[in-house]
Amino acid sequence: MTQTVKESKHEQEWQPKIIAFLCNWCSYAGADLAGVSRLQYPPTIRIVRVPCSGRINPFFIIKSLIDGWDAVVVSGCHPGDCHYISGNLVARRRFAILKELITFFGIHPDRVHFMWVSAAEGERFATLIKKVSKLVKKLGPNKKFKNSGE
Amino acid sequence: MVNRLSTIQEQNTKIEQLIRDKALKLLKEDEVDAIIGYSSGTIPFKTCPIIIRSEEDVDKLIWNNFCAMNLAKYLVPLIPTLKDEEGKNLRVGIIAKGCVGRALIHLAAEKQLDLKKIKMIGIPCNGIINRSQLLRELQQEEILEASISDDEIILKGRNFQKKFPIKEYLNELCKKCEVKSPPKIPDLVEACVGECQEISAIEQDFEDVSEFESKTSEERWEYIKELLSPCIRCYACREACPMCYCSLCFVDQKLPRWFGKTTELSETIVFHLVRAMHLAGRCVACGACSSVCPMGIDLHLITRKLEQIVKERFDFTSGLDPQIAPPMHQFKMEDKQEFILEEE
Amino acid sequence: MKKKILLKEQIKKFYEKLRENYNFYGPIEENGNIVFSKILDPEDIILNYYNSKIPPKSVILPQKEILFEYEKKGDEIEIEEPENIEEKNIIFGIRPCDAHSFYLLKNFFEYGEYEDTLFTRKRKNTTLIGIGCNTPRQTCFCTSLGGHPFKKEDMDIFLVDLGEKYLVKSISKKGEEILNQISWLSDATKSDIQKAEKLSKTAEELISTEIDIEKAISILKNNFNHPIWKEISENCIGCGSCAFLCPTCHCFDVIDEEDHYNNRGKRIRIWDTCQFTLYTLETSGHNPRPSKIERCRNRILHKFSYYPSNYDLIGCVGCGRCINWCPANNDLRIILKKINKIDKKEESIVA
Amino acid sequence: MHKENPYIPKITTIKSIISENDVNDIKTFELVFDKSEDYKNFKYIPGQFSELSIFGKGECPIGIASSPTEKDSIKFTIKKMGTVTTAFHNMEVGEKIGIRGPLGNGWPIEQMKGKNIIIIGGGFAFSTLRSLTEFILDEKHRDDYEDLLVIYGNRNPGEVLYKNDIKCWQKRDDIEVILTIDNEAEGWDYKVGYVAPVVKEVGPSPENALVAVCGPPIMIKTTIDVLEELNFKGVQILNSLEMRMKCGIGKCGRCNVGDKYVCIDGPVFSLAELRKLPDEY
Repeated sequence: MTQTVKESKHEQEWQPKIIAFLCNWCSYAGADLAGVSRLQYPPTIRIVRVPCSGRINPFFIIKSLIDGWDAVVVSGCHPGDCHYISGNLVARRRFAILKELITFFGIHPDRVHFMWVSAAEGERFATLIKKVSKLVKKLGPNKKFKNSGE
Repeated sequence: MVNRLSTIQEQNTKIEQLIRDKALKLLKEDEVDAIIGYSSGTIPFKTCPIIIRSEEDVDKLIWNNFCAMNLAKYLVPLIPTLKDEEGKNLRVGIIAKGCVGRALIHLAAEKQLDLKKIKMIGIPCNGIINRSQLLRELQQEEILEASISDDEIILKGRNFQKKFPIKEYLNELCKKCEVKSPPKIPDLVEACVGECQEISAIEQDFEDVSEFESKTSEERWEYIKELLSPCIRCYACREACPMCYCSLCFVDQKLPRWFGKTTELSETIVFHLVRAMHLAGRCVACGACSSVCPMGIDLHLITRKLEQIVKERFDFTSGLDPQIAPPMHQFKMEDKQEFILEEE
Repeated sequence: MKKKILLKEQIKKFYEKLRENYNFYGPIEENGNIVFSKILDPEDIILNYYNSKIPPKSVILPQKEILFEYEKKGDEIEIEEPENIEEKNIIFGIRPCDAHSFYLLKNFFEYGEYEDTLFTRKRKNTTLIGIGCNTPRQTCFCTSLGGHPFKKEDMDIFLVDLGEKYLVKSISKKGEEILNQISWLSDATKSDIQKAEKLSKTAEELISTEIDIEKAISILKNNFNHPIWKEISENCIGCGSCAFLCPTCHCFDVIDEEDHYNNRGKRIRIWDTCQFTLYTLETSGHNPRPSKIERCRNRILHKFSYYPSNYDLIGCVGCGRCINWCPANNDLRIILKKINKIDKKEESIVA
Repeated sequence: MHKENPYIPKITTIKSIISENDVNDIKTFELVFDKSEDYKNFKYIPGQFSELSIFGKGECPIGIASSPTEKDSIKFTIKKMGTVTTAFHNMEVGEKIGIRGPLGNGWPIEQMKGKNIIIIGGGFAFSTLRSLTEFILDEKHRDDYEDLLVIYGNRNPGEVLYKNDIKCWQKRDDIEVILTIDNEAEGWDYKVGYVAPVVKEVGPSPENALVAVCGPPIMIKTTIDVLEELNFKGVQILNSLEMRMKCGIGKCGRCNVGDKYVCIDGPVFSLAELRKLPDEY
């Protein structure tokens, strides 16, 4: 056999692994809508459904980075639309501090993203995930913590 | 009022006198059962926190620029030493430099203690000397005696005597401190004994923070790595911190075990990162964590960053008013959200 | 064997010779602290230090030590012994008090039905090249505990700093074998030896603290419920710096570290201390030592009562580290002196 | 030749899992050694414990519930409490468990010979007492001991462990079994009341007797009071202590009561010995 099997360039390219915590009432439905509407976005994210963005303990985010995820996405309802009235507003203060601190410690800010996606915004979800994937791809694998990169 | 123009040594003498007068008065008039203060230490640069219960012991109370511990720690309700035989909380007087006062007020804001049971003996603190910096500068010379004369600290060893200007060898946080005496609590004037000041807001620049932030991500990571690599996880920083009163610290949790407990660098960094996050809007910038670190790790930059975040984001300074809810206890619809990812 | 002389500029040569067969550990400066670390460049060795911040026990009882590793292969589990146990180590420049701590630790770890072979094997593979303390620290009190700034019995080779050179003496057979490998050491003169003796005397005189430990031990046998424990624990903040910097503290915690990606994992031990609440906290919520009073008491009693009664040794070497670095300045010397002041009469009332 | 690394566990496989109570938080695990020589070397007596480990989760000390007279396997009764025990409850038959032991001193079976044995247990702490009972009831050993009385108390009928074993014991005439529960319940034909009053009611004679007591602290305390009222001496009352342990071999330091380590000097202490130790357990 003379024909050599060439792996396509696409397969060789490094793909980031991104964990996404989506709130049950808006963002998860938004992601679902993106799927139902057959919108294309990169297969880099793995979704964890949570009741509310207020449920996100900052530990989840830091632990994900330690465990080797290349980036973390947290998405909730737009301010004012929270199913639990103010869960996302409580979360917003937490995320603000978390993002400032991890940046201060020298972890690249693009490793952690927060966004608001409503149940009707399938397209917005797809666009944002595309954007995140692109940013993280530029950063390369997360190797700051010992468990990562394997 | 302690004269601001006098030398540090003179100030210390006056402050010490103030402490003893007020303490004696409180004990004599049976306003308190015990007084927490500082007594002279057994080695240079150190003072020993002491709890006195009788008038005779008042002379044991001292003040100098080595009084690094934040005494508010001894009042956190989870520490049982200040209870009587039946387990009731004692009425306590506490020697309060600015940051001790702030810690007490913030603990009250978090409903951890009742200021009505406390007498804050306010003193105008004139800064705490950075022990690790001096030890580092003298490298392996042993210091047998450290004393304060005028505005200088005099260090004596076996065959040397050196003088250092105190002002340059204060803790970084003390150099930038704006709350030297504890804030006066408007609704509880009777709790404030001694010298307290009226203060409702602090204005300060955060040049040191922005300077650090102008470095690249990698440079900052390298700095943090270098800074935290000596950490031995003795948790002296946590135990000395008046705000670390959780009965079970996140790092000790087992179900689930969030973060590792070894001295691997990534695990120590995560510990300090998460601890910093838990102190956002709560840290009173007393610098006790750095002073007590046996490995000489100076965490002041992280403290400054915390101060900056809450000031600039939520316009809040911890420990000034027990009536104002701390920023992490509340939210506003109009909070800044520039960090939220948008399509363009 | 005859006493030899090692010139200070020969340290490099000495190191080059020995590092062929040994992991060569010595005191170096790291982030402003003196610690015992593997020497990569002999220029880094600092021998005129007072004492290291972290005790040299960390070389063979490191803060994190692997007990074993395992690999899951399908349904089976394969266990692997830790690797570095049989490596030969030299700890260079260790102080007499710390060398004595190795003796205490060895006695503890081999005591009883179960020998901690991880420690004892490592100890067997480790050679101690120690150096006398010409100027003990203000906080040193080794002489009260049967030690001496020039005590050489616990070492294999003993050095004395004579200014521009070191007087070298082999103490054990292990030490003699090492010195035999080094042919170029010159012989010590009579005046060198006399100078070393004089230094020893001066050093002893510099230690000002004197504590009657035997008395303290006998008092501690009966005063478990004495109010002194409340008094001395009052300003303790409950951190672990005293224990983590102590050359004789050896308690540890055992945890598993799992590597999900490779179906592997390891069981490790990490330093732990009786000063932490979690140390004795049971899953049911019951804690036999719930407050600082019990925990401080346990620390003192372990060293000065349980150690003597179990192993006939004192669990303290008088290095003064806990005194130097206690955040609350809870001075061990003062504690022992307070204990010694407990009145016999008072004792019987309390008991 | 060096001795073995004492921290390395032997590998066993779970042979069966039995749920012991109604709320399903106590299970008995039957373990079989993968290597027969490991089993041969695992010589234990009732009252000893083992360090069981689930790889990746950790290790915990558990009393051995089977008796050495039961061949081929060993049993452990585990209540779902913390990290490791919860992991145990998620295990299935066929999975691997690490085991180190046997550890600790165990019940003094030699000293018990020729004596009347009274076994008093409360709730979940009955496991090593089951081991002791089975050991004495074995035909090879039964003649070494005199009368055997078992008093076993629980909160409610659903909590009673080892129901099948107890049924077998009740059929025999060389053992007296007294069961009790705290409050009356439907279908319960035995005694009702706390253990201590039941002991008082039964009133065993202290003559030539040894008592093994194991249970929650309050039960032990009240039972000991009753036994002393009945003129039992401190040396006749045996207790099994619990402490947080890690290594199980007297090295990690946390289980000391005074100068004794519970893991190597215990867990069984007589009341007379305990009275000499500080009250820190």
